[in-house]
Amino acid sequence: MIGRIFKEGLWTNHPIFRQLLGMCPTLAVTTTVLNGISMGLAVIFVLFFSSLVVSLLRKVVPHQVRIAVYTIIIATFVTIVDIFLKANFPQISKALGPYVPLIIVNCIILGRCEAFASKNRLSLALLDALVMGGGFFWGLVTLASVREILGQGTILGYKILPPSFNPLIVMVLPPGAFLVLGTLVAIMNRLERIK
Amino acid sequence: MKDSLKYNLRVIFVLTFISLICGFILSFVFNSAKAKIKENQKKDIYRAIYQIADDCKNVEEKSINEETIYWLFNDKDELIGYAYLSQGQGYQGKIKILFAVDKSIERLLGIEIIENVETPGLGSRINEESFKSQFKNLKTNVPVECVKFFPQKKNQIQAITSATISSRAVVGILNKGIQNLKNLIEENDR
Amino acid sequence: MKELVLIFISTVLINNFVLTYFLGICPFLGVSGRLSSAIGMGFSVIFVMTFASSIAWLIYHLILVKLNLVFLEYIVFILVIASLVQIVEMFVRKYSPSLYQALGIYLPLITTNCAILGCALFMVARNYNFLEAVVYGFSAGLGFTVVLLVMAGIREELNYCEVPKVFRGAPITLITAGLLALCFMGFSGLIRA
Amino acid sequence: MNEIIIKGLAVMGGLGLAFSVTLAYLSHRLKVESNPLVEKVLDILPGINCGACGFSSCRNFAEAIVAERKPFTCIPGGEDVNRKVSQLLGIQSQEVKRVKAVVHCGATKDEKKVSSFYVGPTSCAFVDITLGGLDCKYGCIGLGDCVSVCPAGAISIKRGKVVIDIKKCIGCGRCAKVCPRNLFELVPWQGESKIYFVACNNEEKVGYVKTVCERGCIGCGICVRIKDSPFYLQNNLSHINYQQISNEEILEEAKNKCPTKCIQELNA
Repeated sequence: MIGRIFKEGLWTNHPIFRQLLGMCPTLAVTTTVLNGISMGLAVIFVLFFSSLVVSLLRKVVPHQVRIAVYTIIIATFVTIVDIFLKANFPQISKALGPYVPLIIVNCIILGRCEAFASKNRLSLALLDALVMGGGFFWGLVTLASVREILGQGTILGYKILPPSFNPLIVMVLPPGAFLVLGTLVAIMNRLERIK
Repeated sequence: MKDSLKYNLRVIFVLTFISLICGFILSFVFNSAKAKIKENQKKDIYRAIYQIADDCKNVEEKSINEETIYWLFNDKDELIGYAYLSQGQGYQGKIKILFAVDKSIERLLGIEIIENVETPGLGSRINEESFKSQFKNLKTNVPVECVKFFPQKKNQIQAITSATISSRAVVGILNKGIQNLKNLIEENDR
Repeated sequence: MKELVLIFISTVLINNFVLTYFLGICPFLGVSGRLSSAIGMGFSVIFVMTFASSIAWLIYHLILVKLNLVFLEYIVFILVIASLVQIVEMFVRKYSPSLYQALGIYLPLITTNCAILGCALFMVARNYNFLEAVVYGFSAGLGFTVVLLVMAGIREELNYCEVPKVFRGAPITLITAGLLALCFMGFSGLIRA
Repeated sequence: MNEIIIKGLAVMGGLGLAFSVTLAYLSHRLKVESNPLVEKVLDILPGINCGACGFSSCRNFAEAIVAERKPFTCIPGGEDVNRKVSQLLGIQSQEVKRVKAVVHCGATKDEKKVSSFYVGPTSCAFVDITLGGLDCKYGCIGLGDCVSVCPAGAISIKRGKVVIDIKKCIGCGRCAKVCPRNLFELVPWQGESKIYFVACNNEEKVGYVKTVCERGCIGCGICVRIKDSPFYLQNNLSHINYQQISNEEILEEAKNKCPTKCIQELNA
């Protein structure tokens, strides 16, 4: 069971490349690697704690309002992250800007709460949250690295490509996000087929 | 029928209770972080002010009509100008600009970008010195203009290549801010 | 009036929610497979977005700002949206069963549509007044619908194309969306700031 | 307790209460009187909306049978579902014939001859009207229109040949509706482990058949001449009368005797 959770979360059922969940932060904040890392960490945090609470509350919440209750819980943790970033890491908070609140409607979190945390016992739900968050994290970092290297010739702000390299501006613009993600998903498909 | 009433009561109870708890936690967290957030924002603004006006040694805050204006003083405690935070819509989101003018509000001392979420590598280059320094010593009696190539008039600046929208937004926010500041100072003097 | 028209055009075409802000991508990828379901989803979104944006405006300005509780905005907005969607669903089901048949399955999906929350938050961040907020909500929904329909049309044709195997399904959809986003960037010169 | 916490509590509590009360009240007021019977019937039905019953969804079907109380058939559900629903509604249970789909073309892509290549939309319907892609004008084009409509995921294409998984097939007949060459037939099935079928649909004479396919039925009649054979010839093509099958061995024999090996079997 535990092995399966790891394999699914990090590869076969990868939240970004396989399930195509949580697209809006994925595409929007991956213009630079730093943004990708911070968004990934924020998502792991929120996912972990909302899974915790949802798993504890799973028998109490009436069916009819469960989505409302879950989103409220998620929103609370997101606001905490937001306040925390504003107070302690103002630079990151500025960069992530309006996308922090959108973690609330990140389908991964609601999806995992609904599909896994609300049906499984606490320890498994927490593990699943961490692994799914980890999968999301490496997806974000990969996407962000490709876009930053091709779009600006830098990684984490350090120049790594020679100055003669002419940055592909489109990569940091919205269309680039779609194109890179599409190609990455195709590469994942290809790797799957080799196996 | 009784069952459905009971169910409804449970719906009401759970939803209210959870909102209450969440409300409490959030208020608590916010309350404890409030001071720090304020301090951070203040630090940002002060750093920008000292960068723009290097002979400024002392800053006083004053609010007029619920808007904050920063009065800048030099080491002899003479008023050298004002700074003001203006914000507006950029290409992707909010841009916040801090600018300073001399005490007669005729000359711009400079601008600093406090906050922006423009595209990295393009719009975010409004944060670069080469763009910001163009605003130094511009006259404020006519609105600043933004042109794509080779500024010729005194009140023109050159936009960043392939980020015309962000550059224009900065200029627009600046002009609006100068107008605001003039009105506020006038009101204060009266 | 000029302001309203500007908001309308810029929200529908220039700052399209899906293609420039990446909001509402999940339903955009999910239901753009067939034109008929795209129409249903699109209209539900317009409907809910207009409502949500106006009610969120009222609550934000009449309660949160007055009491200095702006930091509660996320949680309040999400509460508004979740409840609103459920209320709308119940109303539609009661008073227009045929509309319910058409929209029914899409309504619950909307709660998790980030475009709605994004719309409420942007509307607040831009200091719109009430009328502007309503127009903004409506045009954001319309922009979403327009892109969704265009995409669904393309994807229906795409079914009959020879796509390399690894690109079938999601990848080709994403790349199509990328090209669509490039096209929509052409609109960005439409309004001079 | 300071001011912000109290205000925050009041606002959140107030809003939560307001919305939940509204929700609860409206859900009470706006309750749609749906017939509980329909829900019960819907629970029993397979819920795959296959459309074999002639209704667009299982819900429509359930509403119709609850309203009319007439005997009905739900093919994918089989006897079990039909008996349960009939009992629930107190109507005469009708005997359900369980059917499975077979394809009357069993040639792989190496066996089918192709003299003109087809380039264009990947859909059997298109190929059928352009006459390209396949020399045999009766045979399976193999682009999988049937695969995409199958609600049970029972159809796959292996080496250009349609393969049906009997275990998965629910007998809804969607594949038969979509196939432009009418290659599918729904044949009765009572739980046998094997279903035999003639894997050819070519009604031309032997000369033509031989030029387009190695696997085609040439109408030789060997299968028909076996004693008690359920096979019969029509338009140079062998068919099986599934009502007359007396014993599986005859079918096995016919399969082995067929010179072009176009009598094939599906294993359950």
